[in-house]
Amino acid sequence: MTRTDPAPYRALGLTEEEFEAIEHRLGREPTHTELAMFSVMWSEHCSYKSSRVHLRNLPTDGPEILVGPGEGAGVIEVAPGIAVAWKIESHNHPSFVEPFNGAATGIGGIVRDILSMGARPIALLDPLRFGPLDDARTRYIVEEVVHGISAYGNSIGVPTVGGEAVFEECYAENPLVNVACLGVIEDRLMHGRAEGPGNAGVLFGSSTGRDGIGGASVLASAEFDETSLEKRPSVQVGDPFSEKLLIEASLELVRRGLVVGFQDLGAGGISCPASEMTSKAGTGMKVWLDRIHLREADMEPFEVMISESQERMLAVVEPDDVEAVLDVCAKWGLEARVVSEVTKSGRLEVLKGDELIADVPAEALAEEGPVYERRFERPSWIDELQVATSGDDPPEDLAGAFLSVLRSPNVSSKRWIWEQYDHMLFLGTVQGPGADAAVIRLPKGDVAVALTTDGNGRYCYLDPYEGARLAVAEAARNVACTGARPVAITNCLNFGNPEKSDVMWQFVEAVRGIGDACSALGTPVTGGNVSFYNETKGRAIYPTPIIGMLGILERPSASVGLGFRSEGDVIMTAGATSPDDLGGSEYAKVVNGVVAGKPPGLDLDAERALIGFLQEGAASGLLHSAHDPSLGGLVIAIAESGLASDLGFELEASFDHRILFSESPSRAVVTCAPEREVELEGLAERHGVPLARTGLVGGDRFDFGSFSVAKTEATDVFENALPERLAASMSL
Amino acid sequence: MSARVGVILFPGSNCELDCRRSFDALGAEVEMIWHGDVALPDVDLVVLPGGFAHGDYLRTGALARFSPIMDAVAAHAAGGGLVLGICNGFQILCEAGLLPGALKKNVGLKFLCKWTELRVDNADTPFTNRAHAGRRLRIPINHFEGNWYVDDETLRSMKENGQIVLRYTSNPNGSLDDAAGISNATFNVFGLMPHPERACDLLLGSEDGALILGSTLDHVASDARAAV
Amino acid sequence: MRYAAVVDVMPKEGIADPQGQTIEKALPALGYGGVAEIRVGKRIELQLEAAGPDEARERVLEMCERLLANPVIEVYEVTIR
Amino acid sequence: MRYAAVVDVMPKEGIADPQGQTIEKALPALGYGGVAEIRVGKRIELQLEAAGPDEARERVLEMCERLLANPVIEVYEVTIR
Ligand SMILES: Nc1ncnc2c1ncn2[C@@H]1O[C@H](COP(=O)(O)OP(=O)(O)O)[C@@H](O)[C@H]1O
Ligand SMILES: [Mg+2]
Repeated sequence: MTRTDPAPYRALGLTEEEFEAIEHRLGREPTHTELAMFSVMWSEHCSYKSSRVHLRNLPTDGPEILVGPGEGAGVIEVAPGIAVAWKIESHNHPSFVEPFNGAATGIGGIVRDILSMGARPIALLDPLRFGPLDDARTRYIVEEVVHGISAYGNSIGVPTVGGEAVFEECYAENPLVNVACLGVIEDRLMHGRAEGPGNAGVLFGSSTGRDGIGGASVLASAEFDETSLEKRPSVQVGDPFSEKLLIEASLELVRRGLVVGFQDLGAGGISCPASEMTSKAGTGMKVWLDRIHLREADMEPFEVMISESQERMLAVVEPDDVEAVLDVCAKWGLEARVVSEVTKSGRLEVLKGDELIADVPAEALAEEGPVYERRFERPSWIDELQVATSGDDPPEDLAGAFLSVLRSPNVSSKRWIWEQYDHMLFLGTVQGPGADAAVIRLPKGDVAVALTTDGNGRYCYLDPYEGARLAVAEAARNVACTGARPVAITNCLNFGNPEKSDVMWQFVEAVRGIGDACSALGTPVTGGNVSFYNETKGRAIYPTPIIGMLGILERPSASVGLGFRSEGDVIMTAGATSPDDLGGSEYAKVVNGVVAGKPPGLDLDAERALIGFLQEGAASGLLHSAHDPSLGGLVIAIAESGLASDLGFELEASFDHRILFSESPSRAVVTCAPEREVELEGLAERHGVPLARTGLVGGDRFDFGSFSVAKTEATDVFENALPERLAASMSL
Repeated sequence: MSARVGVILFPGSNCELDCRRSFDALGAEVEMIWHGDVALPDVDLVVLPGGFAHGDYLRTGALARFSPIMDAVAAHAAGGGLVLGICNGFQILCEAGLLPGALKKNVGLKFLCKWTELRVDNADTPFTNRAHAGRRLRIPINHFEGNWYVDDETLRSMKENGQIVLRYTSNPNGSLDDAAGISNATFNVFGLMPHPERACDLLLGSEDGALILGSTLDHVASDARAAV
Repeated sequence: MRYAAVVDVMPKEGIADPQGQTIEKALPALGYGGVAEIRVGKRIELQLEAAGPDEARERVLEMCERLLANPVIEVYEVTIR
Repeated sequence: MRYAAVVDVMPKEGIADPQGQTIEKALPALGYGGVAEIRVGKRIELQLEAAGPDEARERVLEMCERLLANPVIEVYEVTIR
């Protein structure tokens, strides 16, 4: 093979230098099987080659953190002896190609990550980004993604308790499907390590087919032309029933102490756990290909090694326990076979019959992937963008502007989505979708966690550093609105092509922003996921870091909701509103069609103060409701509090549009009983939070002082906006 | 003596722990039963919980009704024992022929997880005796196939007998006669799509489900008294 | 001998078919007028061992009765090849 | 003219069919041995107005592409009567 040939490594996504590095490491040319394994393990997705140098700077330590980044999921101790696993993943590209199965298998993947820690998955959140709904293909994608999440998540018995849905032009041909999952450690924390030479590797779950082989199929044909890519199905079909059995069988194995360690099979197929588990433990592994249970008879060895067939796990088991492990799998109706053995060699050896078809150092696959310090540069267009008008011109009429923003699918109710999700299983959903953060009472102990995902692509487009800080702050605030204490984050970084210096700059800035905000708020990063190459036809999405925040609420019964509680309660606004915070706002986009200027300014000290105020306000029982203004500003936040409990209100002063629609962070609309107003003022003062009396709950109108609408009209707009826009679409 | 409740665990069930927890809280003695067993332990009430037995593949309940335990469940019912099917459990009971009718896809062709309001139209059953006729209950649903159907003639006789025990006040799924919960002719087998076990705690939104679950326990207790 | 069987399971006449109705309602908006009476059912293909085609049909019919179809709401048809 | 059309939609070769596999695994326990390669798909029946059978087929094929089937993971066959 000469270098000028259409080389397979290129079609596999490896560069000339990477290929040479592999040759150098092995001291010979790699076999086809080895090349396939390297190509997946050294891919951006598995090796984090463009992001690693930057992610290193994130804060990862905290008193509650039991496991930080680097394992299947972060693990957080929420109360003595009670630990949870928390992680987010992306499944963007597969969800564009085949939205139903792409989204479904996205759920499957994150759930197995949680499971691999020995945790029972108990909650999902699904931050989603789509194009505008006036496009039929987009409506189809929305329907199918939501249906896929619903079909898979409901069936495996993991409730989906929150998420986001944002519609913006830049996602039209590049939707984002991120999924976060929470699990509770049931018996003991597991680590994905292949300890103990002589131990058996048991592969259990679904059979292995050609799923997800995609680009690597070039290896199967002599010529590497376009059509070879078509030959193999790369679409993965989810099987929620197998996943459910996998959950139950895995947890039974952990409970009975039958496994030394296990890891799920995701991207990279069996090559991934086989190399990662051994390299972490300093061991090696021999894999007998012929023992792997195949769905299709004529699979090539390399296909078996990198197949991404879903719903599979690899467990390392002591020889004496093998029988018991196989029995547990049989009881749950799962195929299980001993396919490998842990060795001392430090190598991953793959045998087909007696033939050694791959023999590589496990570390070379798992740890020694390339690390790139990609060039990044602040693009000049960002300066032009930031000085442009932010779109804060006044509206023709305020009531009309309010209704337009309320009708925007970014703001309007997402009930159409979340009613399709089981969000109540496990009797823990104290607050579910529709709340600022989901509040989930854990099955063990009387303690709850608050969970939210937040990210604002527009802010990050205007300023990735500020946008990322704003996302962390909003996530923390959403958690605090329920009364919980923000404790840790997981994050999913969705960006364009990192080989472009402006995209890389956005990435570097966003990571720096997340790090700074997390340090200031005391919420370390427990892990996450990077999704690059979110581009279609050379156009990148807005930089979209999604923050998954977890908070702890010691008394679930003290949780505070966003809905007003009783007529006569006093509405107060905590935090300061700046009339200059309309850059990148929903108002600027919806009313004036502008996305420009600078995003709202953020003071993290003010944010911390507000969080402290909200927590204490909830714990003391002073707060009857709390809700933070985000998209759409104060008007929308107050309206949402009324909509959530079907109560009207009357504001006591008139404000202009720049105050009403400003998206200043670090604010909350709160209510308390009229006789406790002074007490609440005292609390705010102690925390150094400005608090202004804003109005009263009651009546059948949403009366904003300068304008008013009937409660029924607002309800109609809020509830029907999304279903009406989707109504034109339809699928089987 | 407290009532003994057996909750059957099918592969793919997912509400079994919630059922256990809610019955536990009401003072019942709860036991899990594996679908592959052929005999029932000594229980007063058999519960078929919600979930997706066998993935709901082919049809909801189509494979589960062949589980080895189902013969024993049928025998238990034939002997007058109480059987409660919730959601997927209701679907399995219909497939097994222990309850009349079948459950089709919701008219909106969407999975629906939401709170519903139910009306008790027959309070004189082992599953509703803690309520009074006309009582409204707030209990959530969580299903794709809850659109109950039965032929006209059967429906007529069921209505006459009072076998349409619970009705939705606002039909969410197209179910015939707004039926949310139905009973067999002898009132010892009861199936409903809403999840009473999810409505036994005010912190989660309602305690009305305890009326349904609690009724079975009262019935068992009064049976026991009668037997003494 | 090995036979291939096709089982067509359709909703019973007279029983509302939510899937069919929903498609029917959606079609005009997509530019397909004049379409009516849409019914959505299942098609199951399988292979089985049997002594002859009659036995094969016999066995598949029995599987339909007990498992592949629900006689309360569905009808079925078996083709053996 | 009014035509009756039947559309058979099946999972593509090589694409996993969890439903078929699950049923296949369950069958022996139900007393049906010797059954293999079960695939579960959809059958859609409909009536439509068209000038002739070719036009009818044309239109149904187009509906399959856009609505009735998912060409990424399914194949379909149209019969006009
Ligand atoms: N895709 C989704 N899945 C589940 N819940 C969702 C989804 N999108 C939005 N929600 C829920 O709707 C509510 C409003 O969402 P959002 O406007 O993003 O809230 P916030 O502005 O407080 O971050 C939240 O409770 C959220 O969990
Ligand atoms: Mg919020």
